[in-house]
Amino acid sequence: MSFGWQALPLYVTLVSVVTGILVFMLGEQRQHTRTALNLAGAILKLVLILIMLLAIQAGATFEFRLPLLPGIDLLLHADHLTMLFATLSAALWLVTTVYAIGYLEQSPNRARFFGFFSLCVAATMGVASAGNLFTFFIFYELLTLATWPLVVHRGTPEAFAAGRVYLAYTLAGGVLLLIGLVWLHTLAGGGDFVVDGTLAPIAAGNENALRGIFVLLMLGFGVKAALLPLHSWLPRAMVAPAPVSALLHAVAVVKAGAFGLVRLIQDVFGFELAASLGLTDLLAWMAAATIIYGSVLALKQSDLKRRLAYSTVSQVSYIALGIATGGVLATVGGLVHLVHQGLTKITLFFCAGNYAEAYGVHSVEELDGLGVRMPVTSVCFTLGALGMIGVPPLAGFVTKWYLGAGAIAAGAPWVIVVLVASTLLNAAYFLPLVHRIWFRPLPDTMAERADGLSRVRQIALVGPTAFVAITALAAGLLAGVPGSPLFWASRLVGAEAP
Amino acid sequence: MIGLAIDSVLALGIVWLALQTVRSVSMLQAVLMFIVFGLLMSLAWARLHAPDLALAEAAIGAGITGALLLVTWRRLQADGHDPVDSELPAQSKWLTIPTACAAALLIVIVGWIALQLPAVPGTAGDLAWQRLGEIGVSNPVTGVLLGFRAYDTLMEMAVLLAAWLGARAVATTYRPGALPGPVHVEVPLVGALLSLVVPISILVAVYLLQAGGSAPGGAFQGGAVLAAGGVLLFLTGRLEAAPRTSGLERVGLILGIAVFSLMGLMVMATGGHMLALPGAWAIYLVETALLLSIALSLVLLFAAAPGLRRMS
Amino acid sequence: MNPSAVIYLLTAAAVFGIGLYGLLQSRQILRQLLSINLMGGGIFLLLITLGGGADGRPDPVPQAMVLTGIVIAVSATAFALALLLRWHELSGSTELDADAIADAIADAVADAHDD
Amino acid sequence: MTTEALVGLIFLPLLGACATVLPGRLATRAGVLAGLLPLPWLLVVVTLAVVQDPALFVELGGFAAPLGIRLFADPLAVLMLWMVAIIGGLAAVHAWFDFPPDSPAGQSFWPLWLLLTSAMNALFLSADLFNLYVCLELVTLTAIPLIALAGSKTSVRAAMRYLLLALLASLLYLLGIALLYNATGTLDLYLIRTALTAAPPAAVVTALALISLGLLLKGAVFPLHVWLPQAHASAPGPVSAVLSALVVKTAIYLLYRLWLWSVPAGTLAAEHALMLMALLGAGALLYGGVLALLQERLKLVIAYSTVAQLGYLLLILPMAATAAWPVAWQGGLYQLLSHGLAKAAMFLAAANILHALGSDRLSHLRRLDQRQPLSLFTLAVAGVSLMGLPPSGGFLAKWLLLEAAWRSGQWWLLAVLIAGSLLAAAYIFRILAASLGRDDPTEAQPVAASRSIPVIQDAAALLLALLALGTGFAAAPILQFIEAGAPAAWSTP
Repeated sequence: MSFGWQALPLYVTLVSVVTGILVFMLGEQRQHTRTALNLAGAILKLVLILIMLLAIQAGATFEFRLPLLPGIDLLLHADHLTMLFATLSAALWLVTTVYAIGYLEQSPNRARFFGFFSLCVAATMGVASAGNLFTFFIFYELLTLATWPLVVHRGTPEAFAAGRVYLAYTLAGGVLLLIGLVWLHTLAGGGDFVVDGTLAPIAAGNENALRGIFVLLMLGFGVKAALLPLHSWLPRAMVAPAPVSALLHAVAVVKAGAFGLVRLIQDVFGFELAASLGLTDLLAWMAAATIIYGSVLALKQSDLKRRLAYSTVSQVSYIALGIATGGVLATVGGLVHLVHQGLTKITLFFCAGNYAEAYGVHSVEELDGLGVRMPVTSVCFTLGALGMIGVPPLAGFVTKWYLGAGAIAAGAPWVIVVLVASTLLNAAYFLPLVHRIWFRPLPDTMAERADGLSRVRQIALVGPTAFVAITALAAGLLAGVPGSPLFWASRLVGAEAP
Repeated sequence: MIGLAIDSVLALGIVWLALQTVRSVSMLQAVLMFIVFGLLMSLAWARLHAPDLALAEAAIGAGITGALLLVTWRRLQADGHDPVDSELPAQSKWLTIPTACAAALLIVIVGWIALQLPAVPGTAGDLAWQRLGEIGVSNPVTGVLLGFRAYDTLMEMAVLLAAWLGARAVATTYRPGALPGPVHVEVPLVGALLSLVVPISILVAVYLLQAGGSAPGGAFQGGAVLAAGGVLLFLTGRLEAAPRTSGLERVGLILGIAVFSLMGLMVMATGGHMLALPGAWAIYLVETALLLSIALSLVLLFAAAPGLRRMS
Repeated sequence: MNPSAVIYLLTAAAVFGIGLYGLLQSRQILRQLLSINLMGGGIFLLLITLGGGADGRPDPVPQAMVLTGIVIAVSATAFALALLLRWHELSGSTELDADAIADAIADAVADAHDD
Repeated sequence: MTTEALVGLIFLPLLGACATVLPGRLATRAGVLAGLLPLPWLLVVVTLAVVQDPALFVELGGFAAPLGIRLFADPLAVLMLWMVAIIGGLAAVHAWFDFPPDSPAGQSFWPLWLLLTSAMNALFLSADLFNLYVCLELVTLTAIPLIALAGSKTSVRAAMRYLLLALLASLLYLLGIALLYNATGTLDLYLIRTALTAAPPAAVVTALALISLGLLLKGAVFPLHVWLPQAHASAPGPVSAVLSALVVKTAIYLLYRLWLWSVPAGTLAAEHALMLMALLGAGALLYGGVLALLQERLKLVIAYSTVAQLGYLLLILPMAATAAWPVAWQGGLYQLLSHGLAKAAMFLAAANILHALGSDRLSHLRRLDQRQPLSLFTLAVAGVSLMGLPPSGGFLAKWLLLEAAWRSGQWWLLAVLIAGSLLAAAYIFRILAASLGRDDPTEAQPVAASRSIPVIQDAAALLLALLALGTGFAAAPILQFIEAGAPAAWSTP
């Protein structure tokens, strides 16, 4: 146990915890202090992560280990996967904080909101830097705890109903995970995350036990990753305020689940072992089914946020699909989608929030002609939608390209069919929205209404929206440039995969 | 043969009285039956070669408990009604008799087996007889209570203190000043009787205390007898309830525990064993303190008042 | 085997059983306390009988235990009677109602209104 | 030093209680401080001694067992003593404000509190079955008046019911002791083990059954729990905390001592008895959990949660006959510890809420995050431990229990453990959801503003909750300490 420089992942996590606790202690009234504190926390965290990035480039390693039980440690470390997820969440936290400050202006219970918001990010950080499954589980469950108050934040009966569903799913998932973990622990002890896993030596004779463990863990992670049929909490959780939706969908919750699947295949079982047990095929099929199913359901939604939610259900499974397909290209595709989907989807949710705040727009029909009224938001929305569809050269295209190429390389051409079908469906539920925004006339009722957003809020809301949209755009356009998400994902696989 | 006959009659009497205690419709009758039950039990103790218990049962089991039950009954039926059992639902009545019979049968069977066992060698009781000399008293029961198992006796004093504290706490919670009314009826000759009985009870108590070392008796029996004197004074109005516990009473209540523990701690501090009383003098000293605390606690519990004072 | 011991054994068992019956069948707190004291008496009797009381060389340890038990019984009874008086004062009743759950809910509602 | 420290743990609170009875304004304060403050220091001495020698005996009066009474300290006893010192201590801090030593209420409260502390310490240290009977009675006769101190009709009723059942339980225990003494000639918990093998099985089995029945009744083990919820819910806050965290555990502790120390391993159909108790524990876990979910008052939810959580402590028993026993034992004791801390925190927080809002009905808790933020935070943190979510002591306990159930192949235990945790999550989140609710716009008036309560009372509750959380990180040394004194697993025949 060392509390020095080595323990930086711990401190990065604690920054958000401390921010959260201080925000709770400040109370409701001290708005400016709270804003300053939130921003300071977010910036400090981002800076620390950038320092870690540079240090890792220079060959430094980070590790914090605390024995919890005999043979079980709390282990926080920083490998390349950690950094990919951590950087994404830290950056998006900062942006979302700015957005949330604007979004929640004048609304009640902001101290509570920002407090749990910070704890939620702390849990995400812990998930990112967890060095073994036990630690991962701790932060994964903390994430459940920290997000529940955000889901029920509005305090309406619908919010509490959604909260109940959310808890029922996530706690049940937690139970599956826990059982899987106990099983794994009794079989193999509490091994750390290591590339290609630690289970290969004990696989002989334990195949069915390992399959059972994998399925339990996969389902446990699948709940948060909204894998079919464990997804239905996600659309309901849309009752939460927009920044929460954005964070839940783009960064924290669904990504934690997807990230868990990545860790499970790459660092616990190892792709070879998982594939030889037939487990990757299982995951790939589940992911494929989710992709298609989510897209079809998204098509049917008339509520904008619910349409986006089903889109998330669909899109997050690209990550699982990429990992489960295996091979360098598909893995890169899956990992880079972790970032691409995050950036793109947060853009779309910010836009949806802006529409709702400015004109009370919630359903798809109400988008008619808003492009004139809210040009910046609408441009961002369009970029996000096209990115999701995978129009070249946007981020979504990069993902799909790699996934497709990887599928062929890995001998799984059926994946291409899924990708094409999904792309068509994506287009089918996103393009009509873009069409409505730009090419339908503004209804008369709308034309008479004054601008819905105050000047300050315009900056606080539209600014972050534009920022994430541009970042998403850049991630796609500049995918070949060193430092891009694709660059990192490739390095990750190239440097560490065999 | 005569002994067996006495035992049989005694046993039948005890069982009959126990039945009456639970079966009497009148609660007053039940309480009275219980008191007589206690007296017969005390005879049974005598027959079972347990004279210490006979004294304790008569003084405490029948005497003080009986007085407490009677005075409570009196206070409960302030509206003139003897509390009577209301009818139980038939269902639970069905279960009670078999349960009770099964319990009794169980005890008979186990007891029967136990009685037929050969004596276990080296029991705590055998050792107590053998090592009685180390304590400095010749009554083995006193030896166990103040010597070998002195710790039990000390904790038992704590139980008595707790009972008084608990009774005071529930009686006076948030209603300071509410005191039970006098329950006595002044009858001619009571004064003369009292002037005889009270000194006698003190004498008996002192006798029991000092006899406890070698003969039946001891602090508990003596304390109960002394308490009986106090109860009489209260019943006849010589003492009345006071709204506060006086300083002297407070000291008296804890005297037994305090002297006993401090003596034990002192022995330990001077290199001995905790609670190993250094000789007979120490036993008598501790017993005197215990006696005073027991008597005072019991009288105060009887009076159901925080304290007592002379009738003004 | 000493016949007196058998007699007292049977007595002890009977008294315990009668006490248990009284405790279970009565709803009067006072009677329940009497019954508990009866049960205690039965146990004390058993302890002394098994401790060789009928044989002339009694074991002093059970005697000391019973003496302690008698004092504890009177203490517990005294406190229970004080509590009973308090209960009577608060509720006007000398029994714990069979339908205590319904009552407890009523109490809870009343408390909430008091507040 | 060790002997003095052990004796001091019992006698300091006892003499402190005496001092609080004495006249004089300072006597009560002095008695409380002298009776409680030194306990942790004495415990440090005892703990260090037990680390050296995990089975410490002290012969009182210098008489060896079976003649005399021994005190016995091992890791289990020390763990319980620490709980008394910490939970009892923090609850006393909380009580200092509701029962100021100078007030009439304080005059009633503190002597009983100190006697209760002394009685629990004595109970956890005693090695003598009859002495344990006296200790049990002392615990009962101090705990029950403390419940009645709340003064309400409900509390007096609950106290009366508790008293009658506790007296019955004591008698069953005493009857068992009488039989055991007759069969073995000894009352020493640790000497009796060898004597029991030679004794007639019928008498011993009956005795063990009677003692266990009495203890199950005192320990409010399902279905003998009926007295507990009202008693724990209607008592004053600090009393509720100590009742749920410590007092009911005394009976469970004695069950452990009896079955795992006194009964020779694997004899006397003990496996069946342990399995039966585990089934009762499972029943408690499920029944208590469901009932907790149905309650409308915060303190009743917490009290039913105690009924449920006690179940875990019995669930470990059948694993004594399996290879998973060391893990099960650690899990059981960790549950004992973390539940005690979390439950005491919740009861103190509930008391604060009751004080501040004048009600603890769940429907009155809305907007609690603004009215009593610290209390809500305490409830949430303690709740996390209670549900067994990480990071908390409760989580580690449940992890160990799950691992033990898995290793021993007792799949039904696994299912019960999971169901218990999910039920706990359901009733805890129900409280939290009620606390975050908004004012109902259809209701005529919004909920009343809260009265302020001393910050120390909030802090005492919070500290306990944080300790429950903290045990989630301090398991390694504690488990190592516990391991040294674990009762040996039964070698399976």
